Amino acid sequence: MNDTLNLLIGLAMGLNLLALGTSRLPVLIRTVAVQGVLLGLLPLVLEVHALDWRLVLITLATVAGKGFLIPYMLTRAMRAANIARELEPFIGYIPSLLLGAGGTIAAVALTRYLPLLPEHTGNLHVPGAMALILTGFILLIGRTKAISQVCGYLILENGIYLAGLLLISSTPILVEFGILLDVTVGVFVIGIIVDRIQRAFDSLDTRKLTALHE
Amino acid sequence: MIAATLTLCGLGLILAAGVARTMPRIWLGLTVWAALCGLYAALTILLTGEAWLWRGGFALGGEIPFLRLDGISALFLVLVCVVGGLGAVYAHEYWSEHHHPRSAPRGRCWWSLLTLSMGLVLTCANGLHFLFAWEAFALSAYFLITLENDRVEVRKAGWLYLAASHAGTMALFAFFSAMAARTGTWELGPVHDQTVLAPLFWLALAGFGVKAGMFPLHIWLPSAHAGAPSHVSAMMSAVAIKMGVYGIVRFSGWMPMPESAGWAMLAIGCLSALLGIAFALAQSDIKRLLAYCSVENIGIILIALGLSVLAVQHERPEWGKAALAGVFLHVLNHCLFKSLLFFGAGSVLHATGTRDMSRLGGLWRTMPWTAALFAVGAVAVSGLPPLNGFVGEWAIYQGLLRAVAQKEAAAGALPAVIVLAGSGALALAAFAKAVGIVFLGAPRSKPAATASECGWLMYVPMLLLACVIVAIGLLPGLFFRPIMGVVAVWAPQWAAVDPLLATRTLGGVHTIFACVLLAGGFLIVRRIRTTGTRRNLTWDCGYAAPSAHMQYTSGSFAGIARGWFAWLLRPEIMIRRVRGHFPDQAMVLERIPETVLEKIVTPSARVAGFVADGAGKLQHGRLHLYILYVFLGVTALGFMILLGGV
Amino acid sequence: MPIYIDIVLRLLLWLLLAPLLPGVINKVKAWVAGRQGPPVLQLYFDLARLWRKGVVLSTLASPGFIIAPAVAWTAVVTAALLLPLAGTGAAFSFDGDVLLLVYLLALARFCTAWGAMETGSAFEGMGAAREVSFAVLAEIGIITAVLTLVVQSGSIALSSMFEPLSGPGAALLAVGLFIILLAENCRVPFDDPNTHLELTMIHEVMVLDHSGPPLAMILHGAAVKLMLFAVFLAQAVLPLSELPLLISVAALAGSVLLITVAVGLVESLTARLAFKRVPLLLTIGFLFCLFPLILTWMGES
Amino acid sequence: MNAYLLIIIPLAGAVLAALWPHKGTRPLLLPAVGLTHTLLCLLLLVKPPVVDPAAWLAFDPLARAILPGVSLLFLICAWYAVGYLRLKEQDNRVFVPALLLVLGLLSAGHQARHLGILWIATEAVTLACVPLIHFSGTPRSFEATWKYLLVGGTGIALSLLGSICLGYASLHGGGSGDITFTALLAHGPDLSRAWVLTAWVLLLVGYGTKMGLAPMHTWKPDAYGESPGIVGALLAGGVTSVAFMALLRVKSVIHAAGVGAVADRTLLAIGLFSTLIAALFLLRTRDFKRMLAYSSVEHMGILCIASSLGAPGVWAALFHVWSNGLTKGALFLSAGNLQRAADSSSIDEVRGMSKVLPRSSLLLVTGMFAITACPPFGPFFSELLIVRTGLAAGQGWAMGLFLVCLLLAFFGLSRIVFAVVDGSPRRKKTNTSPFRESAGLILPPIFLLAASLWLGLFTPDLLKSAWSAAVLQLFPTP
Repeated sequence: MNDTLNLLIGLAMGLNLLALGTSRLPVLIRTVAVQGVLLGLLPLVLEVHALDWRLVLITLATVAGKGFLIPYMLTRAMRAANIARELEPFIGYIPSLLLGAGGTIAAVALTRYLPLLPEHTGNLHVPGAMALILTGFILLIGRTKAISQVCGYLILENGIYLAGLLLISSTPILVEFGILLDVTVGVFVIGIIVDRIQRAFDSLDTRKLTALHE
Repeated sequence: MIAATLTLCGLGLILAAGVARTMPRIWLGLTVWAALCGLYAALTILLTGEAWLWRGGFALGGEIPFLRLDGISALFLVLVCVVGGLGAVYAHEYWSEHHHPRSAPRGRCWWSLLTLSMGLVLTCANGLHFLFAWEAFALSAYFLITLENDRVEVRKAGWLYLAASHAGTMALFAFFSAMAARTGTWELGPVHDQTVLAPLFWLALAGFGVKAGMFPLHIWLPSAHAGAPSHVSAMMSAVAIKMGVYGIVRFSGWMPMPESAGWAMLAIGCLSALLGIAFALAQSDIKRLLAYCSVENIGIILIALGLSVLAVQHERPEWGKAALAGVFLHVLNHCLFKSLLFFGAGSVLHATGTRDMSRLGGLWRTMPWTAALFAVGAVAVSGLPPLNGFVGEWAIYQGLLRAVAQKEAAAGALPAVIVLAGSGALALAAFAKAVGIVFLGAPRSKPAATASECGWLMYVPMLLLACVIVAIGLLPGLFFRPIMGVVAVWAPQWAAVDPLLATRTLGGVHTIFACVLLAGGFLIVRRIRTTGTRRNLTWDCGYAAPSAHMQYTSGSFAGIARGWFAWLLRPEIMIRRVRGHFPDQAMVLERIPETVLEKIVTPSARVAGFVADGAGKLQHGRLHLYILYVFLGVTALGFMILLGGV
Repeated sequence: MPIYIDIVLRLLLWLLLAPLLPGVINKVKAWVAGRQGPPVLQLYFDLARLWRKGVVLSTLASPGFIIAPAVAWTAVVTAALLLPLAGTGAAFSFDGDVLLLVYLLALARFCTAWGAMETGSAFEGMGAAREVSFAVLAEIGIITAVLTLVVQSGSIALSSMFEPLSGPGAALLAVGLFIILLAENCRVPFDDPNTHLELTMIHEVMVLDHSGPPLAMILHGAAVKLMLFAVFLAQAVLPLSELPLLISVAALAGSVLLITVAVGLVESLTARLAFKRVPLLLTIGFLFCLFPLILTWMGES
Repeated sequence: MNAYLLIIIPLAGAVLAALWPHKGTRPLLLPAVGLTHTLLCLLLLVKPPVVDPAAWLAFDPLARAILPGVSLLFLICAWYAVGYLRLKEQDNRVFVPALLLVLGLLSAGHQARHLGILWIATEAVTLACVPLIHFSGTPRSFEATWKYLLVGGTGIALSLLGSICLGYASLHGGGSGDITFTALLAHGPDLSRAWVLTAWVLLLVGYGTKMGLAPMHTWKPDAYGESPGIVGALLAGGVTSVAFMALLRVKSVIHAAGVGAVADRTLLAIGLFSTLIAALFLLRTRDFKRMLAYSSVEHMGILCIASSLGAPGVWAALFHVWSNGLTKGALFLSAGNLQRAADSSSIDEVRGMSKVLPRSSLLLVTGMFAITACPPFGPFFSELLIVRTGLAAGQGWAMGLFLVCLLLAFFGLSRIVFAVVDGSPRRKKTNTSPFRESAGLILPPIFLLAASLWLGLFTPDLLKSAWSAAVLQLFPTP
């Protein structure tokens, strides 16, 4: 049982709802950034008794990557494509919110089936992770602007990162770094492609990207 | 000795395939030489009656090659060699470099490969290698059928053949792997004791039945046989479909049979025989007619085979052996007269450029050789004495009648006899029509009037075939001895029993008949010499100006019988009637669809197409739904595990 | 008696007696019509004359036009030789000879059709088409009758096959075979041997263009065929084989004569059937042969 | 050490290629590196090194069973690439290094014995493929890349989640959190079932996305259709095999945890589903490169079906990885030739290629027959072995459905291939320069087909033993 931890996770889950509800891309991006920072701080809270340099490193990397680097790139892309709103999404905002809320509840309910280690019992790790992942999926599926989809992907990654914290005490640093690196590079590449698409189609509306089909 | 000749045969064919593109003459020589070697080996086996086995010292695809040439395979090998050789000679003129510069070289190459692969199908006694040979055979046949692949209908026919054949192959995949899984080895041989294998026979029947062209599975056969070059049609119709028969015969001899197998084969046989010949009678394309007639003959063979299987279950060698002898003899006979007929049709096509009977007629004047030889083939295929066709059917009838006389297998035998009689009469009608419309009367079109006889390379093969046909007719006893040897291979437990087929007497009667015929013919010809003849217009009930268009056409000739089978044939007839006092030209167009294909298979294929279209809509190009699929994948698998109960 | 003498005697018997039958039929018809009618031996005179006459060939006809009648005639005569005559047995007899008989008749049919197609005449093509088509039904009927006999006797050789059935079976079979006899020999109600010119002809129209010796062979062959069917019918239904030799032969002759008269009567009392009805009547004939088959099967087993 | 060499050499090659000044000669690095890599692989194949069970990266039996085949495929593709890039005017400063990068990461992925490393390698391969796919730089290719990236990314994210779950499951049995497969196998029985099953679902979907199993296959036709032939060959023969390898390794853990039956059931289900879906798509598609993609989906399904049939099935699956990889490679390369000659890949526009490019057409037809299990090529043997194993395992109905799917797939493939090859060619647009079948573009596919043939007819005992060893590693207690 760790209240600060649960508080942070709870905040992150609240941000989900904001992300689901908003139609303005800047808000969406900022939400994701804040969520990234929050989660980035978690390790410190988690392992507060055994604070060592590697934790600090990871924290810094995460916060830098998720909190500043990626949002900056996305904002740039958004500006380049000069779009500020997600119009006619595939799944509307109210339904998204409902889905998200329902998903979160279902997540909490489902986690009862998954046995937790003593040190994690009572923590919101697993429900939080599930909620984030669900939110990510809803955004990926429900939005049509490339940027919103990238944000959805980021929230998905956040959820996985949260789940990954279950292992933070046991997995070696190298792996953590590798994973972090991959995620960052991955998002970089996505950013680049978004940029290219923006140039090729001078729009970031993925509904235009349906030339390839049967 | 056998090993040597067979090796020579194989080498000859491989070499032939090698030189086929560049040196037609050498190719011809090699192919004929190989055919002779193979024939020698096969005949030796048939006459001595002992099998030839050979095991390789190396592994091919993880299995030791195992070749077996016993009576049954030797008999079929005879077919392969005969048509393989004669067809090569025939093709040398029929599909010559000069007429078909692009496809002739390919054709020669595939011909050698086809012959080779069929030989391998017959000799391979290892399931894996059998499948090799089987596929090689199917593919080379495909490439032969599509020699003229610039023509759309040929491509269509070829693809249909390929698809059907592959469907059969899939059944054989299942069959052989199941055998291997149950017996633990790929090697093939008698497995009567393992009754658990019995159900597998249905797979074999389906798989081989497609190739054999038994009734519901024959859909590929007409178009493929009609569209292919005639020497290929001959090979397909006379030999290739016999590979399917070989498979069925082989495994019905080796495997424990399901209870109902015999009945099923009888039923399918009756169906094929009757409906096949009904379709044949209705055709106006001479090669399609011949193709459907093959369906009928396969039916006859299946009837007899089914009866033999029943005989095994009843332990009744006295009729089983008669029927079985009929099976093998009819396999041989059908090969002979069907290749003869296709060669004949080929030279007609060669001379007139059309296969449509209603544009032919009166060809005997310009093509006497072809006409006479085709007539021999027609008499033989209608199962009329004194030719070989009758001898074979006679043996089959005896099997059936004896079963009836002993009041056994009645439910099968009685209808089978009646069906045989009916299909025999229909076959007579069909071939009376074919000969009458194509070769007799007055030419119905200009090409028919100005046709010219084919060269000796084309009619000598026909002549040889005709000689064998007559020989079997007049000396059945001579040919029955080896056939009985083959029967003994299929059912060794019957070796002791003598079915007492009165073949010698039959041969005697045939000979007497032939002599009387010659005498009578001579007599009447001399008589007419003395009395003198006058030539005049056909009297035609006094009509002054008979013209070629007043003749009966193939459609009208078949009209009555086609009416009886209209429920199946569903002829599509388009008529422009005569109107007014000075009517412009009237016409009747009729088309006989391949009912099973166009009324059953195509619609179901369309349904499959709809399903595929539906599936295709899933690939709509909208990314967020693709991601939804991923999500659904997770949920579905999750549910599967939850419901799986762990 | 050595075999060849036997054969020659039978041959003479068939060849010489056969032409009587059409004569008898015509006589009967004449009597019924109250005419005097042609002499019974008329066909003999016709044959003789035709044999002396020259031949007129269609310009389209091939040599086959002359050969075909010869083949047909030979086939019919050979078939006749296979048929046992009451107690005296047959010239040759072996298992399955009955099939040879049936198929020899088929061969004859093929040749007649061939001859018809030679001339390229619309009429004769029509006749050939009808002949071969209706023959399908007739042949099914014959084979069914044969099956009945096989079941009855348990033998598949003609010489030992004729063990007539009892009562109803025999009657049914007799009717069936008689119908087939009429059809196969182109008598009324299937066909009318007196005219050649009507569009409803079947057999007669096929021989329009024949003349001279070939025509003679056709006519004689037809007579032999008629007699063949009569003999077959008689032996199939009457218990002749039990009787002593001479009586049985006499009985056979008598019954053949009777059948011929019956044909004559039918011919003079009934009109020719509407063409469309022909298959129907043939099917009825087939059924008449089928019932006894079923009867015997049930009765025996 | 050698294990690391297999990874380092290509990576070094990649760096070198990136720095290489001259466009014309840069492609030559590909065969050079490929050759060294292949030789090294063969060396290791013949003399398998002793594997330290705790190692994170090692040339263990499983890697030994597959990696040489991938390396061979890469070598031949590299050979083809030389001739291919010579005809291209685009700059290859990114393309060549990316190819080498892919090779290095593939080697890493095949040799990874650690859950995390495995994931890292796979993800890295995914990213390294991106520049390859949009090499042609058309809008269509960007669309394909975008879809590849997001669908693949989602999948890979799920597999990360799965790995985490598996790791967490290992913590339950008092595990130290050591997530090398050796350790996981070691205390398999103590793993927490619930977490293991969750992990299995997520990993199956995640790595299944990389393999291209239906319904996660959607990126495949786009990516294969828009990328050059070589890339298609490498994706279909190499990248998918890494994902399949990952599934095998995970599956062994699941078995050790005692829920193998469930895993097999799911594998069989998703395998059959993929085969069926692919067959249906094949009946419909009108583009011969997308056709290859669907055929690849079908064969991934076959791999799943096979590996759900227990140890002998896995053996057959390893066999099929080889035969499918080589044959599919030949198909992709020859199809690439046709596509460039006709500058289209739709059967509505491409006809009568047998008159334009006789050799490539012949290769395409032969390859088509080879991939549809016509003897005596490799796939025939592997698929027949699968059917036999399935029937022996009593999966009669599954095998029946499987054969039906094969049949439908054959209909589709033969329909398209013959439509492309037969008939009379269309007028070519004048501006395109006539395409020559140079030896460099014809020999590689011939070589691949020959390899597939040889694999089928004379499967070397060395490979057989390698596969058996791999099966033994996966199922220590048969």
